[in-house]
Amino acid sequence: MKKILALLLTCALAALLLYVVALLPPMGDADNPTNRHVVPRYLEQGEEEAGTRNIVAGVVLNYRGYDTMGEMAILSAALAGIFAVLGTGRKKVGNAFIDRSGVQFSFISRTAAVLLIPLIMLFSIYVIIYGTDSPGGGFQGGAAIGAGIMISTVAFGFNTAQNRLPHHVRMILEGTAISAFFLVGSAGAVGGGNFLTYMLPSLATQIQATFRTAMLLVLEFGIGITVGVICTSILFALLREEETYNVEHAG
Amino acid sequence: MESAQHFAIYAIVTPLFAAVLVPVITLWKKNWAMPLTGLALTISLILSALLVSPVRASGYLSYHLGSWDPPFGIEIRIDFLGVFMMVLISAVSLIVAIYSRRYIAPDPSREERTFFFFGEEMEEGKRPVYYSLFLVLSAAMLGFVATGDIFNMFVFFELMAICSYALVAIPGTRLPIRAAIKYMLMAVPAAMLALLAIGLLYSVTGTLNMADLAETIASSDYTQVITVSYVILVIGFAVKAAIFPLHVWLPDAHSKAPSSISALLSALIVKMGIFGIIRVTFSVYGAYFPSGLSWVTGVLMWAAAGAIIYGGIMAIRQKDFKLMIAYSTVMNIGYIVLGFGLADVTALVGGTYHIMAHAAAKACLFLCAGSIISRSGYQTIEHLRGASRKMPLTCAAFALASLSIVGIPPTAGFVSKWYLVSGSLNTGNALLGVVVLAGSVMAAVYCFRVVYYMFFLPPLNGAWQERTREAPISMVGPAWVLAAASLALGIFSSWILPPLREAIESLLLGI
Amino acid sequence: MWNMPVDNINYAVAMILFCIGFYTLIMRSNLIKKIIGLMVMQVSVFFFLVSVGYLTGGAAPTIIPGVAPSPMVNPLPQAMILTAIVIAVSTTALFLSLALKFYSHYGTVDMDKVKEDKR
Amino acid sequence: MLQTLNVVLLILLIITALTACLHRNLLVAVIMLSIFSLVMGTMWVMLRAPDLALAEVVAVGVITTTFFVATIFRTDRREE
Repeated sequence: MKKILALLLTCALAALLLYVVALLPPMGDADNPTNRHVVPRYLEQGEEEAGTRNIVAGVVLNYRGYDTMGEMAILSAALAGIFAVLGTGRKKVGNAFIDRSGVQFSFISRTAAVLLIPLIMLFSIYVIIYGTDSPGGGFQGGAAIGAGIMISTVAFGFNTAQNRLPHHVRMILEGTAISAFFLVGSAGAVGGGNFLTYMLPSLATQIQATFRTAMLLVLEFGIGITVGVICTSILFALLREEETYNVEHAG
Repeated sequence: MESAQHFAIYAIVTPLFAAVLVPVITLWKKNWAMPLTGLALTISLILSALLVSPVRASGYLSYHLGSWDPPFGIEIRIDFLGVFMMVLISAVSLIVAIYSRRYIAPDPSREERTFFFFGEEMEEGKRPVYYSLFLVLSAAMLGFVATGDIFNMFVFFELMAICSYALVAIPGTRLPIRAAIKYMLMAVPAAMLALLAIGLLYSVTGTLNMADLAETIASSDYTQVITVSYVILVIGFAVKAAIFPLHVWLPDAHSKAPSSISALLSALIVKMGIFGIIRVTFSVYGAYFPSGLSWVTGVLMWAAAGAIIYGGIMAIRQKDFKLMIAYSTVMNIGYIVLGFGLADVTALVGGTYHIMAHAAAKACLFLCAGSIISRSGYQTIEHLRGASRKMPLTCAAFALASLSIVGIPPTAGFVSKWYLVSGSLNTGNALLGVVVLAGSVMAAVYCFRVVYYMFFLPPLNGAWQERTREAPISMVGPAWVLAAASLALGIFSSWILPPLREAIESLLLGI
Repeated sequence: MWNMPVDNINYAVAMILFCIGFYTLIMRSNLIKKIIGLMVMQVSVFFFLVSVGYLTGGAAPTIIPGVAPSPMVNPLPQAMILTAIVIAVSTTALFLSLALKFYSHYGTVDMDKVKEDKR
Repeated sequence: MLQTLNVVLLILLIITALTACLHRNLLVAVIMLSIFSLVMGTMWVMLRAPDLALAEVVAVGVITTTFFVATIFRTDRREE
């Protein structure tokens, strides 16, 4: 019964969605409303106005920087939520299944980690710094940092990784992005513009562009650090086995 | 008024920044979490309150983030309805934050009994997390009502959603976890539907700014796509708003969460879904509104009537105290949606006023329930007999707020129901007016039963003997403030109703 | 009415993926499976939006100095999706932690195996 | 040529998504989800969205998959 109902619901949804999709303007057509209305300004003046050659980064950080602030708040809130569900894990020593798995004693995994991690870190820092001029940016680079730390966690064991990046250090680093947005935004408001204005009217004209580049870099690094650290913290929280399970089968 | 333009954005980002500071500061100063939360929310409240007069003077307030002109950057656009919601959100959040102080951290020196979260206390490490999430939640709601950009609205919607899932699950025991999972299983797909709708809308208009969208939609050829996107968007918000057939997650989530969070969920978060529907209907799809989408409002109207009847019946049948209040929320959501579904100025004024009336009264009921449950450990209505002998102040606040839920004349609930009934008579739906009145009767049954038990019956055998003490002042005080507010909002309703009516009229006409 | 342009095959596939995810979400009782379905749903919405932003013959929206400007694809949906990906990852991580806690209470991640309990 | 590649990738997307949703072994399903997002990343490179392709592959293909694997190792590996 439930199965049939679910199938019917899905079919109804599929019919509705396919119907509406068939009515959409053809994909990739230059005359679509999407290509005519707002976007031409981004593409034509983006480099000059927003200060980024990568227009996507310009939209993410400059035209729609407020969304990015919300996005970083979501990431922080998700981490806080995971702490709320699984406990904060302030204790120094934790337990994790990867410590018992024997992966970390393997020569291959350690060598691979030692060779890979510097490359991953280099790549991520490159992606962050050149995020405004080439594909990439704070989020991608930060996620790559997180991936690097994950590899080291697997290769060197959970406790080693956790002691290298202790709880309070992560706690401080996690707020970097929001703080950066708050401070950079306030700088805009104080300097005569609006919140998140980078071209401050009160500055001299010749240093405005430099200031904007500096602010964009601060934001990129803030986002990168936050994303990397939060991914690590989430992984640690998911791995840590602190409580003894009292498994009761309720069913 | 040069600096006044920044008030709106700082009302939003101050709690967000404080949310980052709270866990860091509590690494060194354990007791600073609550004062910092209170400070940030007070700043938000003051800034939102200062926005009222400029918004009233100019109709709406527009703030361009990053100094980009609206269709290109994100715009904050606050009309009177928005500033009304901002003041409501920051005030209720502040009151609940003050209540939370002793609710989540009982004072051991006074030998307070702790029956938090159904018998288990919150571990100390989670307290800064609680305040942090609380602040982000307030900031997200403020951002949600203030924004004038539809994708930004989605971002804040998700931010709010993530905080509320986490806060429902914060006790970490069985039932809250299950309630949170049930909540997420419905709300996350709904949010994805909303994103899909925004995508559809974007693909035929090419803009994300609401005012610009309204103009583009009015002249667009893609009528069916726009209608379908409206339906999907409304479904997405309706799950969050727990409108009748989609309310399944609500009773569990609201009754199993910590009581302070239940108060916030019932008073504000479900209202955000309704606010979202109102906002997109009038500010985005305004060109289609009265004629092209009348069947959607018709469906919503009958769903609302269903919610009133179903919520009332289920609330009467409940034995669990908080579950009863949660079903009462299902019913009151029905009233607010009814005001929207009737698509009439009077009814809509009643509906929006009911947002505020219900926020004050329901938050008070949940706070009182939290005080009683945390001090006594009793959760069923049966055990409430004779509660007033030990906790007179809490029970009196509960009784006062019940009056507003039922809609007895001097309270705020009466005003909004009066408008709803006259609105339904205006539009020739006498049956719906009868439903509203029947809802009041059912509310009287379930509320006054509890009040009767509290005040006029002797305690059950052995109950309420040693587990006794009136809740501390920081828990009784907030409940009384809310109870008094629900009375004052009824008495002084003539101060708020005229500007609200103007705002609704300008919404209906299209700004 | 049903003259779907062949170009819109991407949209159709995105919607089919959305429905696959949705069906998994409501039919499977296993929580991890539900989360996988949710992830498929989310990614399919992103796919739809990226396809909306495509421009035939357009280049990636990055200005390369010294190269003559050519038509570029729409950067706005890409910026939106970048935000939405973060949202998807956060939601999934939170959901996984809830599933983990559910397992620690009940010893299973199967929603149907757990009866109602009143505690 | 590009059109053909597009269709092949679309078919791959549907196959991987179906496998991820239907396979009883959760670990296989999760790895399929990872492959799904890799194919999606390739698709997005074809749609001229390299930023997104990078984000999708790193965030969904690597990080979310790691979270899934961490959860699955601590819970049941098979779906009954």
